[in-house]
Amino acid sequence: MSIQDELKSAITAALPDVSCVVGWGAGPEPLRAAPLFIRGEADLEGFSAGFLSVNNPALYLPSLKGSKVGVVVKGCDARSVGQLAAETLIKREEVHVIGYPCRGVIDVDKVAAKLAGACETGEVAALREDGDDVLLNTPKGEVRLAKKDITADKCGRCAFPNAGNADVFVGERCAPVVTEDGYADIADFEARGLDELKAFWEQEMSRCIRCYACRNACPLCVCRDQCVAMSREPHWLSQGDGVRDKLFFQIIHAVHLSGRCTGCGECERACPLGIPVLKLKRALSRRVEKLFGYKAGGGDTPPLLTFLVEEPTIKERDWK
Amino acid sequence: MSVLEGKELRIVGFLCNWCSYGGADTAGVGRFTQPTDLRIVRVPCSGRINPLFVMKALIGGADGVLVSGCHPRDCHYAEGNYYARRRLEVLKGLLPVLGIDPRRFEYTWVSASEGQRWQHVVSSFTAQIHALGPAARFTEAPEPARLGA
Amino acid sequence: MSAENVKKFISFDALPGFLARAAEKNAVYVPRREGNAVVYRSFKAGDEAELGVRPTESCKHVVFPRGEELFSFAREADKEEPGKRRLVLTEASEPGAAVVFGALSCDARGFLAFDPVYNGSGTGGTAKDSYYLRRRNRTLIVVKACKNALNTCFCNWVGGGPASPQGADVLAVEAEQGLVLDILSGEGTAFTESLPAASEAQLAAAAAAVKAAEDSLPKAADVSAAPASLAALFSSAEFWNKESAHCLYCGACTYLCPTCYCFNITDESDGLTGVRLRSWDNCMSPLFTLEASGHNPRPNKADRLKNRVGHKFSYYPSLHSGRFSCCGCGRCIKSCPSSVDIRKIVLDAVKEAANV
Amino acid sequence: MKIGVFICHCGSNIAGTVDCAAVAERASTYPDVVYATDIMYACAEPGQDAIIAAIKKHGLTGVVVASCTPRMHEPTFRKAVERAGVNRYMFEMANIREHVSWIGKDIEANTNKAAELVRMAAAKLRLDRELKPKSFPVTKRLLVIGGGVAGIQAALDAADAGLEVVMVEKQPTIGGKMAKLDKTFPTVDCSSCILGPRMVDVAQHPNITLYAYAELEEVSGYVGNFDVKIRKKATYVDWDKCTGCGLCTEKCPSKKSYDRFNEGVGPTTAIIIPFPQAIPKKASIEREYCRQFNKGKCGVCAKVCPTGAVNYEMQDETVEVKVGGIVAATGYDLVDWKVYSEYGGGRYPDVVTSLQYERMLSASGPTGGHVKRPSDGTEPVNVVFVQCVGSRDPSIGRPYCSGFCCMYTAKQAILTKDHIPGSQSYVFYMDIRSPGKGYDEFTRRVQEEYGARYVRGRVSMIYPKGGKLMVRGADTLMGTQVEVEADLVVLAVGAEASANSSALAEKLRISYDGYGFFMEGHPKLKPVETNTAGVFLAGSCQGLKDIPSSVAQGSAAAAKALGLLSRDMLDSDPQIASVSVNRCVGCRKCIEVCPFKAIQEVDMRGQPKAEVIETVCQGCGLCNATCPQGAIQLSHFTDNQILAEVEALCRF
Repeated sequence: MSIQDELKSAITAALPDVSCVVGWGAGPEPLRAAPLFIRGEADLEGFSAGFLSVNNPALYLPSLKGSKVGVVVKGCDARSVGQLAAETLIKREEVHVIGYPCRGVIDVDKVAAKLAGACETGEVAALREDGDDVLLNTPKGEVRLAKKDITADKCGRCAFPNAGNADVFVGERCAPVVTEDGYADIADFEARGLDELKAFWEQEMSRCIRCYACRNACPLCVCRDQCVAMSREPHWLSQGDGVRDKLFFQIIHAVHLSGRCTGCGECERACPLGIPVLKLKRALSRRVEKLFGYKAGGGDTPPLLTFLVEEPTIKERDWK
Repeated sequence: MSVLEGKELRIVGFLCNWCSYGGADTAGVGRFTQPTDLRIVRVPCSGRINPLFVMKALIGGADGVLVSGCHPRDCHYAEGNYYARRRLEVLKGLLPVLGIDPRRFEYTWVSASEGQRWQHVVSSFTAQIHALGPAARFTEAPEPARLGA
Repeated sequence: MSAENVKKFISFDALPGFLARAAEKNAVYVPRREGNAVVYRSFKAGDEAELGVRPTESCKHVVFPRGEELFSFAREADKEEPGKRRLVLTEASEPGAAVVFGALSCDARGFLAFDPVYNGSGTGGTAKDSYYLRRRNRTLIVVKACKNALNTCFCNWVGGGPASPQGADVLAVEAEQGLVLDILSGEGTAFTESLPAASEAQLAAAAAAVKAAEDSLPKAADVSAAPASLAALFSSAEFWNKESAHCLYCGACTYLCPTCYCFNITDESDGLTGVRLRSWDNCMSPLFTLEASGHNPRPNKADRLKNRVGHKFSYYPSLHSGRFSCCGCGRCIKSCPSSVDIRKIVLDAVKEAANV
Repeated sequence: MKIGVFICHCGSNIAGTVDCAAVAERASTYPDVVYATDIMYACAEPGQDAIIAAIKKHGLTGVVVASCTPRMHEPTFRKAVERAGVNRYMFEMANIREHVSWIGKDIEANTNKAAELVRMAAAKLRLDRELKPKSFPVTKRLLVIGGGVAGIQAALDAADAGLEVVMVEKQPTIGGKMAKLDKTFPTVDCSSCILGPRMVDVAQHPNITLYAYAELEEVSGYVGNFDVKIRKKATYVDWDKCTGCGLCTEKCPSKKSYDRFNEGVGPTTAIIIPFPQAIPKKASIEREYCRQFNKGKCGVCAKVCPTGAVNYEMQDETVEVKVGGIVAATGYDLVDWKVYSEYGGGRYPDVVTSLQYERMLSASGPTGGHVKRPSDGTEPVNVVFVQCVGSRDPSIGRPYCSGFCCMYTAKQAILTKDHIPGSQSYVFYMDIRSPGKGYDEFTRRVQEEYGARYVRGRVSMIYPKGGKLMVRGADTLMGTQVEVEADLVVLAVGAEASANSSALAEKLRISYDGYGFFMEGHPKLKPVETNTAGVFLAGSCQGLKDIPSSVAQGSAAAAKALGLLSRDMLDSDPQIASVSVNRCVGCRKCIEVCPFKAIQEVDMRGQPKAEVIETVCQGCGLCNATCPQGAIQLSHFTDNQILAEVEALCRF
């Protein structure tokens, strides 16, 4: 049986006990899938998991709290499920987790870069997977691209490709791409220097339209309707279009996620203007990992909700 | 409000009421001379300090931010400073990636009896900020100057 | 064809110089590539306009800024009577003239959905939004016709097309290493005065390009039943829950939409001075209909998505002579992080209503 | 809102380096400020009256006073505005004295800084809301930690006034250091004759429950309602059965135990009653010396005990008590003088501490009141007293004066002469510190009547020579080196905060200084209060003091506690957290971090929500900083208020 079929059987098996299973189905264009809510076997028809399964279905779990639901997850999605459960934002026993080995997902922006000059991604009429490659039907003819060249950055540093906490796991577990996330990207980014980074964020954030897709795509942003980004009480942000306020929202998001972010990258993927907002969160994750050895998603208490009387890793300045 | 041109830089302090604010009082009672730049926001406990207050000050134009609370084990509220320590220590990781010099933010512990320590902390932090000079302000222009232009 | 309607031509080589000259007089906005996005930026000499890849955002912010200062205010103390405060209001400075060069046809048509709301025609002339109108009247739009359709395009469903002249001052069609410019307004005439007339060959190439673009669009679906269908499904929670299940109710769709015109007004003040700010609002936001009591008549995303689709394809047309408040640009589909497809919702609604 | 601003000159304390009129003028332009003036002494009666008059005249709804630290006069001004009908929380202070005028002399900078601090205060005040305290019931019971003379005084005063008192003493007997003293200065009257009856009063008082040989394990709760856990250490003797007959101590074969009460002057048994007047007069086994525990066999005490009270299986026991207030009276310990190798570092048996000497002088002590050299039991002739051993010595981190050593040394010199008429005392001193009623006269008497020879200078070395001790030091008045041949050397060892005082402070959530002494609420105005409501201080735990001062503080602490616990209900501080139920998403993060368990989850129409237990919340604001959406806000220190202060400074 193919993984797809095995997953379908696993979903079918789960359906009687759950109100729905969240997975992926056909999207509005060939390069994009859409989250799929499977409520009955009829919905299974469009189901597919694989290279296009970019959305993190854990996003929907807190809003489905209160009834048992199923969810098909990639390794990174499973980390989100783990973190939500660790924070009691979902009840783990209310979620039936179906895992499968994930070998990476597409980054449409990378496809766009590959196709630049030839056509836009929106002109791709069909996508077909062929082993390690994909074949794209474009107005300029068929284009073959290696998957590794168009796979999301997060997949290149994936240490958890197999949902570790799955109730049902389908297929052969695959080897992690790396064993440790070295945060080399953040080190390189920081190496650009303070002046350049400040200018970088001014430039990037000036594109922000304050749509909050970053926030709403984040599975761990559970304040949602009550987010301080729009509230007046407390009044952290003006509603203006200035770079400072827009950047400050990203700071809020990053600080609220410090010690919680699993690095699923949905914030950055969701941004319609392509602002690399994950960088801020990764900078904090790197620090949290260094200080507390904590990788979000493993199920332990988030490090900022607890403490040690003696912090062996915190070297305080002695002001001598 | 603008700083005293040429003399001062904008330095914001967040101090817990019980220890560090008291320590600053003790320093005052002892007439321990200090630089004039620092403006103190009094909060009940260092645990009250949302790291975002620090960021708000830095993004809003502060040249330096200093947080001070009770020494670990001596929090008036038993545990507030333990949480503060973790949160503020983590926050330091965010500054460089934003293009803010991490030396513009420090946190420390000063007890109500440590007037002299407070004088020392304020003097050295202020000197540190003056050595860094005024912080570059984040623009409010809708279209910032382009990179590489 | 009258003399004024002579089509002009500008080669791509001459374009930067032409735009630079225009930018000396007006603010000129052109699509520019930034990172993975294409956004409208004010043109500066030496810039390269991105006229190939379609802009990620619409150009509506040129006329309808994301955050517009309406006026500023200050409370000034009286020297004689220190306890007294004088409230001093200062109107925001008048915007200058602006040119959008390289807008999509859909973007220009988007303003046609704004106009009846803000110019008073939709209300019998009683409510005119001077802040909108003063920018609208001073903004010249040069549309660059699309060469082909994207997967997400459906302008032909709602009365548009890749080279629709509606709402444009100038319509530019790519031909022969340049642009053939169809002048559609007096302002457009003035703007293109310095340019030579297009040659017959250029005109023929342009016409062929328009034909090819139009042919690249799949046949339009019939959405004439949408207004009634959506009205019929107003109370169908099941339908809207299903359609909105994967929606994550951010504002990307509405903020990228050329026709979404809703705004919020806030005072941003430090107590002494401040500004009254008009900023974009969007009906997908939970705050959009939140009442002061805490009650929200649209408490969940299904209600809000219903409003967004219903407004565009039912309520708005019922108020504004049948025109959909949608220009079919497809940005809401293309940029939706969770792949919500408004076309599917409208068609599902038509189908569902027919079954009811 | 109508804000009035008052800039206090504090005489010249502020006005000397701040242009107060200029600050007032700038303040008059601030948001909502309708009245601003400078004022000579805001806290004095005319100043308060002026504030009240201005409130009435200008219809002020909020007041900013820029003066000294709010830790000093915030309550004063709050009362003042309340007298004028303004809610006491519609008030803010700008600290322009301790934080401005006293720390710099640059008038331009100070004036500008003062004006900005006023701006911050006004910005915060604009967002203040009227707050009303809630009442909660009080547990009318007082915990006294430490059974020395200060604790005894506090306990008796409180108990006599009708309050229930729980006393916890870590030793098997109360009495503290005073019980070890033979006589007291300057009257040279018998220490145990003064203290003994007071100890008995403690034992017999119907309102006092005594837990001796017990320690404070944990304190939770808050003023009026502390929950205290006391650990009763195992004594291996059932005190309900023990009659204090002392038979066990006579028969105990383990006779070489360290005698804690007698400071190791002579050995004692493993099962002990510390001294004849001990309260409670009960036996306890010092496990480390007991053969039953060390060798697994003996059992003599159990066999001889007529009531069968000995129980080798006894375990520590925890008692939980609810109290309304706490007096800490944990006293002091002696500095470890053995760091001074020049004094032998403990190698010379005839170098003793003042407290050991006190035990030798005591008729109930191990030597029966006979002064004998520990080395050979002979009576000394030349006795040398060395003062300031471990006091006024920055090199060992004890730069302070212990305060009472000059006086007790004089007393011991007098007693030496009384005990051994043929003796000669020498006293090496740095300065004689003898302020106090009859004190200086006392130090004169010891020299003039008792012939003690006072040498002003430090001792540089003590070394043995032929059964004697050579004491070498400087006589700075004569400018010469002196060397005295001593039979016995008594070190006036300085005192320090008692061991583990910092750990206790942490349990009580009170502050302590760098030496471990507990911090009083205010050095002048709150000498026995702490910054933690309901916790008071008595005796040397707050700073070293002699008996009269300790007793006075004990009474003062009792008076403060009585004042607090005389009320049936207390007003809670309304500066506490509250939850906006609309905005709470029930994520439980606040519940997780609250140090006081003051937040609980409640169900609101099927939705989990946080709820603050108002009387338990202490107002730290940790929850506020934790809640990502700011649904829980600390009144008077809300996000918006702190943001307003920040933005008053950082908005350009």
